[in-house]
Formats: sequence, C-alpha cells, structure tokens
Amino acid sequence: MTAATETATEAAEARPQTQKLTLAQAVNRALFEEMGRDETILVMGEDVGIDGGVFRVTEGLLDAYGPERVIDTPLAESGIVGTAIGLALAGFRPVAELQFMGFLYPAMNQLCAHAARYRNRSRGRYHLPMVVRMPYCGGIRPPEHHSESYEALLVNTPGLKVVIPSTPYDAKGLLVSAIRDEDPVVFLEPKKIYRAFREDVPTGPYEVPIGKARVVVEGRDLTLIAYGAMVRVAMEAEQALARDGVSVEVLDLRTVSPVDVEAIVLSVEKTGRAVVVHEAPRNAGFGAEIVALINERALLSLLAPVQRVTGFDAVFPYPMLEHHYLPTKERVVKAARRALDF
Amino acid sequence: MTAATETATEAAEARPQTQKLTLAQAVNRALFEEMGRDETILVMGEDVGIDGGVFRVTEGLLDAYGPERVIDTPLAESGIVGTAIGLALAGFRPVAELQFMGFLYPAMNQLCAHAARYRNRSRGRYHLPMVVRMPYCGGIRPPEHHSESYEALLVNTPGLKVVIPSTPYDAKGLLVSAIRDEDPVVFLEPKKIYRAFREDVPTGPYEVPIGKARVVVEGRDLTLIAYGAMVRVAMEAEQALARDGVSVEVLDLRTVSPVDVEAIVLSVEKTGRAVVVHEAPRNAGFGAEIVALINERALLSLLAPVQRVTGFDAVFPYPMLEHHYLPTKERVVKAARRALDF
Amino acid sequence: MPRTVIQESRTERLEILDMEGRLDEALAPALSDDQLVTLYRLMVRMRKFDEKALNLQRQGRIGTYGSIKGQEACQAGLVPALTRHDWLVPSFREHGVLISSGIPMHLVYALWKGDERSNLFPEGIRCLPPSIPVGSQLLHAAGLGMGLAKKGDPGVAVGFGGDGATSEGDFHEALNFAGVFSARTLFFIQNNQWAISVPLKRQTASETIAQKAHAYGFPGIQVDGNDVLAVTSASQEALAHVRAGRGPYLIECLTYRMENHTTADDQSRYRTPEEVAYWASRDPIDRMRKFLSGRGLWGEELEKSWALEVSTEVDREVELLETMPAAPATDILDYMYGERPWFLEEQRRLLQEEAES
Amino acid sequence: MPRTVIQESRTERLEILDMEGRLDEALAPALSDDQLVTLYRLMVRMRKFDEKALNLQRQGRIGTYGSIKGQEACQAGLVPALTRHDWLVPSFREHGVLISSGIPMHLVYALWKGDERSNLFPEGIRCLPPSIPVGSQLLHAAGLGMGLAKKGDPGVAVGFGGDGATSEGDFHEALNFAGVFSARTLFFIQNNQWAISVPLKRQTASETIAQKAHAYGFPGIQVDGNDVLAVTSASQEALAHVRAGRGPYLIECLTYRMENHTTADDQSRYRTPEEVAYWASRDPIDRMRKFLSGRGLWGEELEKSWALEVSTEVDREVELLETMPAAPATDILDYMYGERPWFLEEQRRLLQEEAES
Ligand SMILES: Cc1ncc(C[n+]2csc(CCOP(=O)(O)OP(=O)(O)O)c2C)c(N)n1
Ligand SMILES: Cc1ncc(C[n+]2csc(CCOP(=O)(O)OP(=O)(O)O)c2C)c(N)n1
Ligand SMILES: [Mg+2]
Ligand SMILES: [Mg+2]
Repeated sequence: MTAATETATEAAEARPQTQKLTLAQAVNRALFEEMGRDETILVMGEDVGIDGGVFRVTEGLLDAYGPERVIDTPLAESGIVGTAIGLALAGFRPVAELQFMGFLYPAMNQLCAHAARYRNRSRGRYHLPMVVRMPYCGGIRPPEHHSESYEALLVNTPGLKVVIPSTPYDAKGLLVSAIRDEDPVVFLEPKKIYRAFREDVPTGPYEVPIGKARVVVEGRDLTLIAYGAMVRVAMEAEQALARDGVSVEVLDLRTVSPVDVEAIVLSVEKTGRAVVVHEAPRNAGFGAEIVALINERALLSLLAPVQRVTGFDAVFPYPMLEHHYLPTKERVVKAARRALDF
Repeated sequence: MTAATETATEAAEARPQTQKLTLAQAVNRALFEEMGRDETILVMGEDVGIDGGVFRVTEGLLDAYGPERVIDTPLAESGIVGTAIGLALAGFRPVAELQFMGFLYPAMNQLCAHAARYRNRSRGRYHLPMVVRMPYCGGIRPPEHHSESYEALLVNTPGLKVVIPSTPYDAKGLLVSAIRDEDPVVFLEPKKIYRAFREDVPTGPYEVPIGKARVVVEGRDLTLIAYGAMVRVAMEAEQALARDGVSVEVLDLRTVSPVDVEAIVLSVEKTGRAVVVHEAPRNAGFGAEIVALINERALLSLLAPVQRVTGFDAVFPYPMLEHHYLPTKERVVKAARRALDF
Repeated sequence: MPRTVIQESRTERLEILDMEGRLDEALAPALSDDQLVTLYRLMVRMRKFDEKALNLQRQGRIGTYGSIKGQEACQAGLVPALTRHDWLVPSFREHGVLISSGIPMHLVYALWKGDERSNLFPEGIRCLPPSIPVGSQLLHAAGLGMGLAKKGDPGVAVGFGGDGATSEGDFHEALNFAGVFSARTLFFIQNNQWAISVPLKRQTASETIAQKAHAYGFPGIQVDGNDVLAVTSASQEALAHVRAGRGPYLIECLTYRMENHTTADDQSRYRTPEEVAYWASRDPIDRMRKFLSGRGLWGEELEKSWALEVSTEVDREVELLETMPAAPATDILDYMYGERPWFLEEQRRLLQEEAES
Repeated sequence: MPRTVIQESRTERLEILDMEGRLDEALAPALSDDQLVTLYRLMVRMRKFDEKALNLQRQGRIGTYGSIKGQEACQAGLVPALTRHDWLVPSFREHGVLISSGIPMHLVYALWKGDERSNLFPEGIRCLPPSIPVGSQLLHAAGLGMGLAKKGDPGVAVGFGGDGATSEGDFHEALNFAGVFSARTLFFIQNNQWAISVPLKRQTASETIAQKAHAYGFPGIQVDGNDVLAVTSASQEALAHVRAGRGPYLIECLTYRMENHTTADDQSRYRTPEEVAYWASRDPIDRMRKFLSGRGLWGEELEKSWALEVSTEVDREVELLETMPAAPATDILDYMYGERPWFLEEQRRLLQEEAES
C-alpha cells in the first residue's frame, strides 16, 4: 500500500504537468491518485478488480492497491451499495461502482432510503463519505437496460449530490471532489463519450467544485443548457446556429444536484431564451426543474418559452432504433429556432 | 367463488343506490365489486388477507373470495410486484399492494424495469393488466419511511400510469378504471384522508377515466393545481382567498401520468396565474413538470411566475416535526399572494 | 461417479433451561451467580420498560409503539456476550438490546414519540439508528463486518431481523456478502413467528431459519428464544467464532411476540387467544425466576427491590423524555448535508420566517 | 432436550456419461436411440448457431453477442423434457433453449442485432422475451408458476439464471415465493463458474448452488452440466416433481463458459488458458459423440450430413435476418401502452415529421 502510494507520488513528480486523457482515463486517474493519497478509499463493484471494469475505468487499481482495497463483489447492486454504507460507517471511503445505471433500481433502497439519510437520521452522528459511480446514458448500441438516464429520480431524492461530467478535465476534478466530500455523491459517467476525445488533464490532484456550472461558450441570443454527453450535442447546435449568425451561450451544468441556479438565471437574464437538452424521458425529467427555476427567477426576462429537447417518453430502444431516440443537433437547432422565432 | 359473486350481485341489487363511504371504504368497494365481476382479479400483498390490510382497505375480501384470490405474501416488495407480473402473464389481473410507498424502492426494478416494459419489449405480444396500490403521503405521524411521496419517480418512468384520487367517489371510479386497464397502473392512496370524510358513492361499478382532471371549484383569478391530500389544503386556501375576494379555480389532477395538460392549460389561460401544490420534495418534483407544461403551452397567458408549494428538499421528518414539513393552507395562500401581487 | 452426495448439512437446536427452570448442566454456559442474576434483572427491566411504553402510548404521550414482550430472553441473552467494540445494527424491535447497552430509556421512548434526536446515542456506544425498512440494514451489518475484518478491529457487527425480514432480498445479499468476505458479522434473527399478521409458514417453506445460513457457507443455529441461558450460550459461541475470524454466523431465536405487532395493530384478527396463552405459559422471565429461586439466588425480597429500582428509573426516564426541549423546526433541514446547499438555505429562511411570524 | 439436530439436508450430484462417453447404465434415462441422437443433433445445431453468431458479430452484422459454447448439454438436455404447456422465462444466455423450442434462429440473431421484433416469437410458443437484469425475471417464473398452479394448468414455468444470478435479492425472493406457494416452477441454473470476470468463489461461499434450494424448503440437485444425459435425467425427474404438484425444484448444471462473456469482453484478463483448455477437454458434444459412436448410432456420414443440414439452415436464417424490413422509427413509441397517451401522440408526430423531412 505504502509502496503504491510512493510510486504514485514519484510518478506524479516525474511525469509532465498534464496528460492527454479520455474521460474514462481521467476517471481512472482520479481513482488512482486519490487511493494513493488516502488509504481508507476503497473501490468496489462487479468486475472492478482483475477485469478493470467493463469499461476499463478501474484498470490498474487492483495491481496497485490490492484486493483488500479493490473489491470484486458478488452480482448484487443492493448488496454493493448496502455494504458500502457499512464500510463507510466502519471508517472507509468507499467508491462503489454500479455496472450500468440501468441496474440502479435494485440499489435504490440502499441509496435513497439509507445512504441519503444516515446523516439526518442520526442527527449528524454518522455521515457517509461515499461515492456511487455508474456509466449512464445512451449511444453505444448495447442491449436493453444499458442506456438509461435516471438522474431525475436522484435529484428528487433529498440527501444526495449528483454530478455529471462532460469532459476529461471535469471528470477528474469532480470525482476528486466527490471522493473528498463527506456526504454521498452519485457520479454519473456519460459512457457515450468515455473515449470520444482527449484533452489535457493535469497530473496530480485538483478539485472541480460540486454545484458549479461551466459556461462553455458565451453568447447573447439564447442559452443552451445541457450536461453529460448532451453538452457535445449542444455544442454542435451552437456551431450550426453561429453559422446563421445566432449567438448562443452553452451552459454545462456539471452537477444536477445541487444545480447551479445562479449560473442559469444569469445566462437567461442575458439571453432571454433557453433550451434545455437531456436524453432522459421528458415527463418529470430534470429539464422540467430547469424550466421551473427559470420560471420562478427569470420569468420577466423570457422572450419565449423555455424549450425542452429530451428523450421520448418511451423505453430506451434496442440498438437498431436508438438513433431515433437520442436528441440530435437537428432537434436542438429546431427547438432553438422555435424559441428565436416565438 | 361463484357463491361470493352471487352474494355480491344480490347485495348490490338490494342496497341503496349510493352509500356514504370514506376513501378507504370506497377503495374496498371497488376491489370487492370488481372481484365479484371478474374472477381473474387477485389481491396480493403483505397482510392483505386475514388482517384486511394495515389500513383495513382489503377487509372482507378474504372471506368473500378465499385465499386463492386474496393472497398474503411473504415480506418482500420485489417479490410482490415480480410475482404479480408472472401472475398477469398467466392470465390473472393482480392488484398488488405495497404496505407504504416508503417501501416502493425494493420493488422499483420490477415495477419500472419490467412491469412498465413488457408490452414494449414484446412488441405487444404481452401486456400486463395489473395494478400496484399503495398508501402514500404524510400526515398521520408514523415512523420513518411511512410518509413518502415518490410520484415524480414514477411519472419519469415510461410505460406506467399513475393515479391519485382525492375523494371517495373518485377513488372507487378510478380504481375500477385501473383494474380494467390493460396496462400497469400505479394507484396511490392518500392515507391522510383515508377516513377524513365520507361522501356519496354509488353502489355498483362505474369508471372515472384515467387522465382526466377535475375542476373542483371554478374561478377567474388564479388556478390552484393539486392532487391527493393536497386538494383539501388547496380548498382551504381557496376559501381563505375567496373571503378576500380572490376567485380561485381549484384543479384536482386525479392522474399524474398521463397528466391532463388540456385542463391545466385551459384553466391557466383563463386565470393567468397558477400555484402547484404537492408534498414531495421540490427538486425535480412533479410540480416542475406542471410548471414546464404551462411554460410551453401558456406562457403568454401568464401574469406571474407559476408558484410551487411543496415539501422541503429534506427527508420526511419523524412525527414530532412533520407538521413543519407539510404544505399548509398558509403557505398556499402566501404563494397565491406572491402570484397575485407580482 | 453416478449419483453422489456432495454436500450435507444439519441444523441444531439449543435448549438449556426447561419450562420448570431445570437446567441441562452439560450445556449451561459458564456464568457466575452474579451473571445469572444479571440476566434476570435485564429481562425484568425490559419488561418494565415495555409496560411503561404501552402505557405512555395509551395516554397519547408517545406514538405508535412496538412491544418486545415475550422476546426478553433473546435480547438479554445476547447483550452480556457483547463488548464495547461490537456494533449494533438494530431493526425496530430491539429496545431491550438498546437499553441494556447503555442507551438511556428516554431516548428509546423518544424514538417512538417521533424525535430524530432519539438516535443521538451517548458517545462511545456503537449502535446505529434503528432501521425501519425490514431487512435492509442487514447489509450495513455485513459491510461493517467487512470493514472490521479489514481493519483488524476486534469488534463484531450484529445485524438484527425478524422472521419476516428473512424474506427480503437484502437478507440474502447481506448473508451472501458476509459469507464471501468472511465478514465479522453476527446475524441475530428473532423469529417470533409472526410478521404482523403473516405466520411463519407463509413467510417461508424452510423448516428453520437457522438452516438458511448454509446457503451462504456459514453456520446457523436455532435456540429456544425464551431460554435466556440458551441464548447466552449460543451468543458466546457465535461471537467467539466471528471474533476468531472464522466468518459470519446466524442465530435464530425461536420466540413469540406476546403483544400486538404495534399499538396500531389488532392481533385478535389473526391469531387465537389459545396460541397466545400457550406462549404466555412459556414466559422467559418466569422460567428464569424459577431457576434462580431453585438455586437460592432470587426471592421475593430481591424481586421487590429490583422492581422498585427499575420503576424509579423508568419514572426518571419518562421525566427526562417529557422535559426534553422541543426541537427547532429547522432541524428538519439542518442535518441533510454537511454543508447546506442553496435550496436548503432558501427553504430554511422560509421556515424561520414562519416560526417568527 | 439439549442440543438436538432438527434439520438435515444433503445435496446430490448426478453424472451419467463419463469423459470417454461411457454410460452409467443404472442411472441412464429411458431414451430411444432416436431420442439419444436428437440430443446430440440439438447440441451440434446450437454450436453451429453460435459459431455463426460470433462470425456475424466480427463482421459487424450483429452487435455484441454472448456465446453459449460449452453450455450446449445444459440446454439440449432440458428442452426435450418440456412440453408445449411449459413456459420459458429466459435470461440472455439461453439461445440454445430458444432455438430448440421452435423459435427460428433469425429471431435470436435479431435480438443481438438489436431489434425488439426479435421477441415476437411464433404463436403458441410460451416463451417470454429474454431478460437482461440478472436474476430479476426469476420472479416472473415464480409468479407464472403460482398462476399455473392456481389454474390447474399442466404447464411448468422454467426460470433461467447463471451462477451470478444467484447473488441477486430477486433470486432469493423468487425461490422463497415459489416455496411458500408451491409454485409450478423449475429453477434452472447454469453455473458456468464465471459471472463476467467474477469466479464462483467470489459469488458465494456456498459449496454448491443446488443446496440453496434447501433454504426454501424444496429440492435441489447438481448435475454435470457437460453431460447431456445427466441433464436430461435430472430435468425429467424435476419436471415430474413439479408437474405432480409437489412444488418447485432447482437444478444446478455445473458447466463452463468456453468463450468470452460477450464479444465485448476479454477473458484473457481474468482466467488462464489452462483452465479453458481443461474445460475444452470436457466438451459436452465430444463426449456424447463418443457415446453414440460406441453404440453405433452415429458416424462420420451422419456427422457430415447433419453439419450440412444445419449450415443450410443457418444460412437461410441469416438471409431471413438480413432481409427483415427495417422497423419504422415510430415503433419506439407504439408499444408503450394499449392506447397512446397525448404526449406520445405529440412525440409521434415529431418523429414522423423528421422521418418525412
Ligand atoms: C421493507 C418493508 N416492508 C414493509 C414494512 C412494514 N412492516 C413493518 S414491520 C413488518 C413485519 C415485520 O415482521 P418481522 O420481520 O417478523 O419482525 P417483527 O415485527 O415480528 O419483529 C412489516 C411488514 C417495512 N417496515 N419495511
Ligand atoms: C442486475 C444486473 N446487474 C449487472 C448486469 C451486467 N451483467 C450482465 S451479465 C453479468 C454476469 C452474469 O453472470 P451469470 O449470472 O453467471 O451468467 P453468465 O453470464 O455466466 O451466463 C453481468 C454482471 C446485469 N445484466 N444485470
Ligand atoms: Mg416476526
Ligand atoms: Mg455464470
């Protein structure tokens, strides 16, 4: 353990200041470096050990930190989150992985009825510094239950924080923040962009604060609000609209709970128009919350109804039809046009 | 079985046209009468048999229809909903009870990943005519996990219908519709008002259609939108405001999925102001969806931001503090004033 | 090669004290006279605690209450076998365990009065807040037991559940994780034969609950749960096994819930007075008193003075309960997160404004 | 009275055909020569189906695919013991069962290509769509089995799962409900010793999976899952038990997954070539061929002509797969409800507009 820690530290000193990493690699580096820093951190889940995770996100951790800290669990999601709670109570900082967000349901009771509530139930005596990571969202053409986006369910659950990075840089910094947080954080990894692109990611620890949105592009005419893989779709739409002379501001929420309401209001007060993009179903989806916040805090700034571009209120399709389901640049542009032409 | 059926029928003929019933009794009558009509209907859950349910909602069913149709199950919510799916596939129409909505989580996977999806997954070959009933909402000062309102999670789940009655008459008619529906319906019973009042409920079958709201009081200045136990709170607010000369329209949604968007838009177009009331947490609660729908379809009619009066984004408290959590007439009036004075 | 037996298991039942208070010397745990008397005292104290709770409920001074009457031997037999390193992971019917482990009675009363502050146990007591969703907290006991093993901590996590709890998926996952990871966990199941109105037969077709442990590769034993010495002996044996790092253990205490499920329940709807009477005749306290009297360790004088001592304590605790200052309304928001997010900041202002107006 | 054994259970393992194809005559199921040959043919057909699937995947003509190689004996041994009244409740690795039960190959290929229409099986076949969330559909098998018992239906519901599936809470709840309600359900567990990269030892500390049935009051047996005659014999016995109304049954087929978990997996990361080679030497098809050849029931000629027949079928089915007309985009919305709600009506218009533009 100590050996691994030293290796990690030495390596950090030897290596260049930044590395070009994919989002998956950035998550891996956050886990690797944080585990080197704090030996109470555990990684646990199905296939996270010798296999390095089905997306290879936990690759190398077992070798570096051994089976006492990198734990292949039985195939049971409630068991994973439930024992992570116990481990946190025993003084560890577990980072539990669910293999896909589509398999969150069996763990809902442990996550929402227990993890989210221990601090409150014990009036502060116990709190759970734990992270529950999981790949989420569609776009990789897998079987059923491998493409779900259930973030709204978690936002409606008091006591959780819910973080969704859209870039390698943010992924690392947000995960570091999540691991260091004293409360349970759900960390949703947009698997569609696990390897979509690389960017410079600093070696060594840094935090991206939970609860702060990022202005990806500044603009004047309309605000596109997105998170996770949809940020890239929003960016494509921004470029298409820019070519037509529309100045679009793109906001990447980065955290959906607590959401950065200030950033949203500030932007909409400037632009007067907004489109929210997410791929979860629309009915009671997180987009509705954004619309409600804007309605409450910036109604008079609105020049047009806030538009929602979302997945359909239907089961995420099997691969052959999935492209019909996912929000596209075209749909975002169309919604923007509706707002602009209102 | 046939004996019971005949008894039920004879009794129906002998009895007066209506009876004064509580909401709990109305649910019981719907179950009793429908089971008499269709012997494929089963009732199942924890303590639904000899005990008649912890709220006595299934009282008398075991005597009338026997243990093959009124089934006390082991203590396992996933098991209840999961075997109900199997029973539906075998040709039955199960009406499964979860003892409290706070114990829905363990059944989420069966309800949301399976029951809601069988028709779609099988491209229409299989469908599940099943109802999952459960008492929900706060106000009766029980232990933790007995007061939860998770309706937003279900609205965000494609493939379900979600019904919430607020009166005995509606409870019976909506449950009859739910039982006769060919798809899974979640039926949420506001336990705070199980016995709060009685009203005339017709003997014999009638349907209240799923997906249709009810205008409880007509008004011109502001629309109060509520469902379940909050309809009564809305009514109290309406009366208070009426005394001050404000003409309030009260809308009882009755179904939250599919929600009656037409009724909402119609009312808001008339009044220009709206307050949504529910007791679930606010963040990504169902109220946000209402605000979003109004924003999309009636923005120009709005004279003020739609207000949300909701539970706090906190765990539903233990009994001694629960009165601080629940929306009150005062909070609704205050929100209405904010809209009126905007 | 053909059809071969590849696995065998057996489940044992332990009884030490019979209904007349006669002891099976060979099996009796090595306890001093004092320790024997302590077991009895613990049970009487639980009974008085319970009677007062039912009383307070009837008078509307606490809310719905779930009685432990009949289950005193299970709870008294376990506690003395524990150390301060051990973790309690209780369900909602372990008041006897709680008040015997250093948690003052008024906090347990406060739980049933509906006050989250009841879960703020005295420092140094390793006990989690009682958990309501049946069976779910057994996973916390499994995880704690995994963690204790990892840390080389001397403690054992004791997870509690009823017969009904064994039907939940989490029971299975907890036992399975504990088995795989050789967790330092004792699963302590009080099989009182009813889950509200559902009898054991409807809960599982298994002959015993003890044998369920075999599906997870560790031992299980059934004890007469109305025999405090059998519970003590089994607890000692099980805890020694777990402490030695030999993996988890399951104890099934076969007992009976003498009262309604909770004060909101009406047991006459689903079970006969005869059945209840039969179990009344097997009362754990009577049996132990007979035994102690036979040994000359207990008598009417002691009974009276202990009763007085306990009722004085109970009264003092009720006093403490009823003089607890009211919790501020903002308590409902203030323990959600380590740092309050903006929305709770806003909501807190609203709540405070209301309180002030 | 003292410490008594109150429950005993044993788990048996059944093997009939050894690695050299030698038969244990005493245990052999009563099968005609034709039936014996059929078992072999079924296995070969599965193998060819599987090889083609891997092939199609490599060429990008279907998506991720999960191979059944090595598990043919489990699947071929079961199917002939079933009747058209029985319900199949498959997981994602039962293609052998499916294509042996009257479901055309191209539909199973279509599943892995990602087409919901693959689940629209021919009328009269009682088979549910394969279920992805591990273990969850066992509850549907339990419920179906409860329903069949209620209706006096002659069928049995067969629920499938892997070794990994036995860790899920739903496995437990399914077996428990089935036990309590004497469901007409057979739990058919293919223990291929791996759940992706997780070996059996990490899945449970139980010595066998078969013994887990004892926790629910019904029998379980382990069979050599690479011995098609052992699987046949156990299936017949188990189904007879269930059909007679004697309650559920669990069969554990101890076998091995020869390929990657799916084509997205890389088994070389977590298991040795030696282990795989060891199991290759225990190939279920080889063993049965040796046996049939020894009896003079099979030879090179038959092997060739069957291979030809199957590969013709496979080619035709791939043709069918690849000439399936594309599904309309609106299919993603049109099967959500019996009657389309307003929001899907609106969303459908949007989708159609897009398709037209
Ligand atoms: C998950 C869950 N489902 C339902 C309930 C409601 N409930 C509370 S106690 C109880 C029965 C518990 O029976 P058992 O486990 O035998 O414990 P006992 O009450 O007999 O001590 C039920 C159904 C609950 N608390 N949690
Ligand atoms: C509830 C759930 N969790 C995780 C997964 C991802 N997953 C798919 S198959 C698999 C392993 C299954 O192992 P086993 O049950 O032994 O079946 P096998 O693949 O060996 O046939 C996992 C973890 C899933 N499908 N469902
Ligand atoms: Mg019990
Ligand atoms: Mg397997």
